[in-house]
Amino acid sequence: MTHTFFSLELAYWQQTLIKLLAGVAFILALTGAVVYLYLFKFVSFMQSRLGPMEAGPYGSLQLLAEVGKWLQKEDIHTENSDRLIFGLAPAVVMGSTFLMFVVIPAGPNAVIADLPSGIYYVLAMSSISVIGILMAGWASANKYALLGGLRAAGQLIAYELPLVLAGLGVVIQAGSLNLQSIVASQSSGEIFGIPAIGNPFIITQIVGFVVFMIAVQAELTQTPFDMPIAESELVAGYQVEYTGIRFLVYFIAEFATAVGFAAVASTLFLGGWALPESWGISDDAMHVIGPIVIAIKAVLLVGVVFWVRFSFPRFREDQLQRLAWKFLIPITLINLVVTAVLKVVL
Amino acid sequence: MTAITDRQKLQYIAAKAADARVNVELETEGMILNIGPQHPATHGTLRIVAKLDGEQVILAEPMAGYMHRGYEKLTEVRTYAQITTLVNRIDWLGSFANEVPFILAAEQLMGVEAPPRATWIRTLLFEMSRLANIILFLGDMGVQLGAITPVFFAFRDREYVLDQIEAVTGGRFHPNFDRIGGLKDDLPKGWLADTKGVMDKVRTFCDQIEDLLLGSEVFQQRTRGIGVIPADVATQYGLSGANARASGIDWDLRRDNCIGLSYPQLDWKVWTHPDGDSFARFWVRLQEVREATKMVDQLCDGVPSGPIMAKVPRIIKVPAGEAYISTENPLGEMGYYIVSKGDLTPFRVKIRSASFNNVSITPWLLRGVYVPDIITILASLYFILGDIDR
Amino acid sequence: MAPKPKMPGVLKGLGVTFRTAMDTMFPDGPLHPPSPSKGAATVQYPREKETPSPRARGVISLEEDNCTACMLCARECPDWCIYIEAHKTLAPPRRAGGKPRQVNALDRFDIDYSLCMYCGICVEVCPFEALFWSPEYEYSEVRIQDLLHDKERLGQWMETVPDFEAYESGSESKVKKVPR
Amino acid sequence: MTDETTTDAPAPEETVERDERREALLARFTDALGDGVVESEIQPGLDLWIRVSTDAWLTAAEVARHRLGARYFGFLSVLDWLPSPFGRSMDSEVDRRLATAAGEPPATPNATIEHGVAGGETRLQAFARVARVGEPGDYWGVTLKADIPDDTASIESWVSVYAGADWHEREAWEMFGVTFVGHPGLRHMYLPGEFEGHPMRKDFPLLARQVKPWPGIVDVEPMPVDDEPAADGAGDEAAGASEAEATS
Repeated sequence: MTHTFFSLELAYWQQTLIKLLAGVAFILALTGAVVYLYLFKFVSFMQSRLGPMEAGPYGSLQLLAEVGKWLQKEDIHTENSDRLIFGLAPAVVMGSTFLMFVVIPAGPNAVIADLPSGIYYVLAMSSISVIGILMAGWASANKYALLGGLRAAGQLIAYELPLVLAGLGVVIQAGSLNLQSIVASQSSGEIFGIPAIGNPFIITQIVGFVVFMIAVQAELTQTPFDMPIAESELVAGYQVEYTGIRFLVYFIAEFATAVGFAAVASTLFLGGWALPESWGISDDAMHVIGPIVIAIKAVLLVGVVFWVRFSFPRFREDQLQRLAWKFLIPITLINLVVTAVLKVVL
Repeated sequence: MTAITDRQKLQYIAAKAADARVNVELETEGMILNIGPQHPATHGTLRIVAKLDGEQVILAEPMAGYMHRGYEKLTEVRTYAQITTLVNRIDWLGSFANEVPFILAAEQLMGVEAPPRATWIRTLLFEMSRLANIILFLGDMGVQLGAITPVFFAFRDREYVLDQIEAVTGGRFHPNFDRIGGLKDDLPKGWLADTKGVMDKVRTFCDQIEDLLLGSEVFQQRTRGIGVIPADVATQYGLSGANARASGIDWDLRRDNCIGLSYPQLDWKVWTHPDGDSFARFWVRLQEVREATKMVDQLCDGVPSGPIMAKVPRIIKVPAGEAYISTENPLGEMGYYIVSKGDLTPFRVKIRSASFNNVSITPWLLRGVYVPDIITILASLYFILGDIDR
Repeated sequence: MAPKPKMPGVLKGLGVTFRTAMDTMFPDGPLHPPSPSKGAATVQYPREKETPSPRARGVISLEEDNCTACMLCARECPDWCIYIEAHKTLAPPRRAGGKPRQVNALDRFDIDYSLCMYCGICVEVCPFEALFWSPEYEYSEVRIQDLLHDKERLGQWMETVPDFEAYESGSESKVKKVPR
Repeated sequence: MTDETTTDAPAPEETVERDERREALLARFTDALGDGVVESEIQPGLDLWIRVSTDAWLTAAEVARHRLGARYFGFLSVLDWLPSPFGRSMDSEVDRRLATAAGEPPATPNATIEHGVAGGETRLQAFARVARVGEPGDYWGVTLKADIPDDTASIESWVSVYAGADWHEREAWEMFGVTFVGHPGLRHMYLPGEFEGHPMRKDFPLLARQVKPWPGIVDVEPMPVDDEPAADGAGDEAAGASEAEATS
């Protein structure tokens, strides 16, 4: 179906190309903003210091400076490392990050591919990064990296389950896997007849939301779950041997995944790009406001992730496994049962 | 302060037994992991050779010696004034506290008595260097466990204490301010009032650390029941300071054997904890910092007037004899055994440093712990490399 | 034993970091505009500089005409980093018609700051008050040989030596004077 | 002051200051060890030294720990009583050449061994400090000494009584060459594996000062042309200071 886009006749592949480029630009811009806002500024204020102030006004070009620094760094392969896998690992991790954004909607039709099984696809894509991390840990022929990689494997797989189960609660309540319909059902619903703020699933699925955020914290290997990159033990975990552009890819992947998960969380629990219908904002206005709304919600959620990251020590790996299997999964299962029963009853 | 329940202990042993069984079936052969000498968790250059079975430590052996400067050999060719500069580089965080026992031992040999004002200010600076040392530990324990923010709070508030020490002695880290018979100089005008202001800042810091670390469940998960040292083993290895008090040993040299300092005239409390685990060591040190701020407040109020230096000849020849004086340094008991033969330079100085004994327990303590617990236990023992290697 | 996250402990930690962030961003209360540079505890070094305390041991300065080349500082220095060479000359007599005095004139007085450990024994042991501490600290060099300050350089530091400050009440030591 | 004060006749000081606590302690040691206690010294109100015979060294530890309750292990090390052959205050080779050039008599090292408190016969002596901790108000510490025979240079190891002595004995073995019989594994504590020699022995030179002339010795040259007797040496007024060569 040809689609008129500013009255331009565009073939299907041209549309997807534009959407892809717009998507990548949107992700990188959002990631850059998040890194500057939180990793450089908000964290420094939490530690009563100013953060980078030299590059650009108030250190705004610091990320540019760091990217430039990493690009011109030498790309070192350790002596007996497995060159091919060592080189490919960052690509796999980066791939899983960008594949996640394919299905996240940022406007009525601003989604790269509106798959019917939207949320199932997103959670599947996010678990590919485990393979990348394992490849990095094994291939860099370094004891610390091996330990880091194995810890990451154990942790990420353990926290896939709560992530999926928490998302499932939303699916039951929205009645569909497709992200657009989840967004629609949140903006059109109302709570006890008051349509003022629509029906964001964060209210009814509060347990799911908290477990989802904890699982996201673990998926991003952030403190208190940053055993794979435990600075005080494994120095830099599986990233120990990476320098130059490969380390840059890891850096971008890490923060892009943070933005990705935050966008998914805001779509599932905070109503995604839509504002409640009762506010009566016309549909074509949403084409423009949509991306801004989801950007704000994602940035806020990433803020929570960083706030938690810089306030807690880290769990030992057997403790975080116990937390996942014995605590988070039972809670999400109970949540599912309750949601299902309520869904049927109401 | 709930002691570790027996159920927790049984659970810990059961978990260990289960892991051991699994390993036996898998016959996974161990891996030697070198932690250090360049490693963020060791305060300086300590290398730990750990034989691992999976994530569990079978045997961990610290290798010291990367920072060995041969102090005891050097002191045999240095005059007493030069040794004072050498000696405050052993425990470089609480550096004034190193000079005090050495000078007290020399004064005991010479039969010289420092005037009351000098003794009082010596105690005041002793407690200030304790603050400078242990505040950094409170922050550092957090960073060893992964929380990055406490260490920034620690460095921020420790700067105020160091500024006060610099205002008096001229050196932030290496004051070189203690002399046989008294102190090199007197307090500058307005110093006491500023110090009381700094003490309030340190108290707010303690409250922040208590909320941020001590209260957080993640911290308690990582430290309760980890690295338990029973009182008997602690005394056998000669653990001293907060490490001993955390295992329930009610012993503090400032109260039990106070020579040449003015602690008996202050009212303060010795804090102990029954558990003997990493959490207890952190908790005892946190209370000790609060206690030190109260002591400094009392010290600031009652400074006696009088001379700062007793009558001492310019070229000091300590009469022949032997003396051993040890004081309650921030890291533990630090003592100097001076043997003098009436020369300009001592004949032999045995430096008993706290961290040497505190770390000598690690081979016994680190058997069968997980890799992250090595870092927790080492952080909670709180040693300084210069103290181990001398 | 599943870890029961008792909320208060965990949330109190978050509260502390958030409050610190707010204190840094809005040092003088939420109503006023945010000014983090005032709230932060750090100093932007090249532009703003912290003044060290007057007693800080930054660099040693030499009052040349007080020095009689008695070598005491060179002997007492633990690091052996003071090099002195002097020769004897006849100085004019104090009182008219008196015998010319025999005095040591300094040829060379170098302190090697790459070896010096700033212990202050030389300043303390000098019987003629020729050496003084100055809190200056910005004299780092590209080449390590330039850290060997000669007589003129040490003389230049003399103006940066602050006057000795008064003592706390109750002290009996008298305030020394810096020969200007 | 190496006066031999034995317990029954305290040294005839004017004020006979008696330190009952330490004397009671000493009495318990002597009746526990019998003739093991060779010599002892009490500094009233300050400290207590006890020298035991070489073979009573381990039993002294057991007595101190189990019988007298001194559960706290302070430290253990070795004293080398040989005066340093490098002169009284270790002036380096270079200085000695300059000193002889400048006409000063070279310092003659006296080779006689004088022991410190509580005497001794041999050159090397093991000394350790244990203390009783944990009971507020009843803290005491004692320094135990024992001679190490010159020929075998070995003594019993305390590891069986105080596990903490392990590292101390490894350091003493490495620094003084004293082998501790019964020690689980005497190996280097600080020095690299292939280091030979025992650095803390007095006859081991401190090389740091051999290579650099001591700036204090570089003196003021005499007046180029004059007849007065040039003030010798450093030409400084405190004769004591120059002779004392407050050294390296």
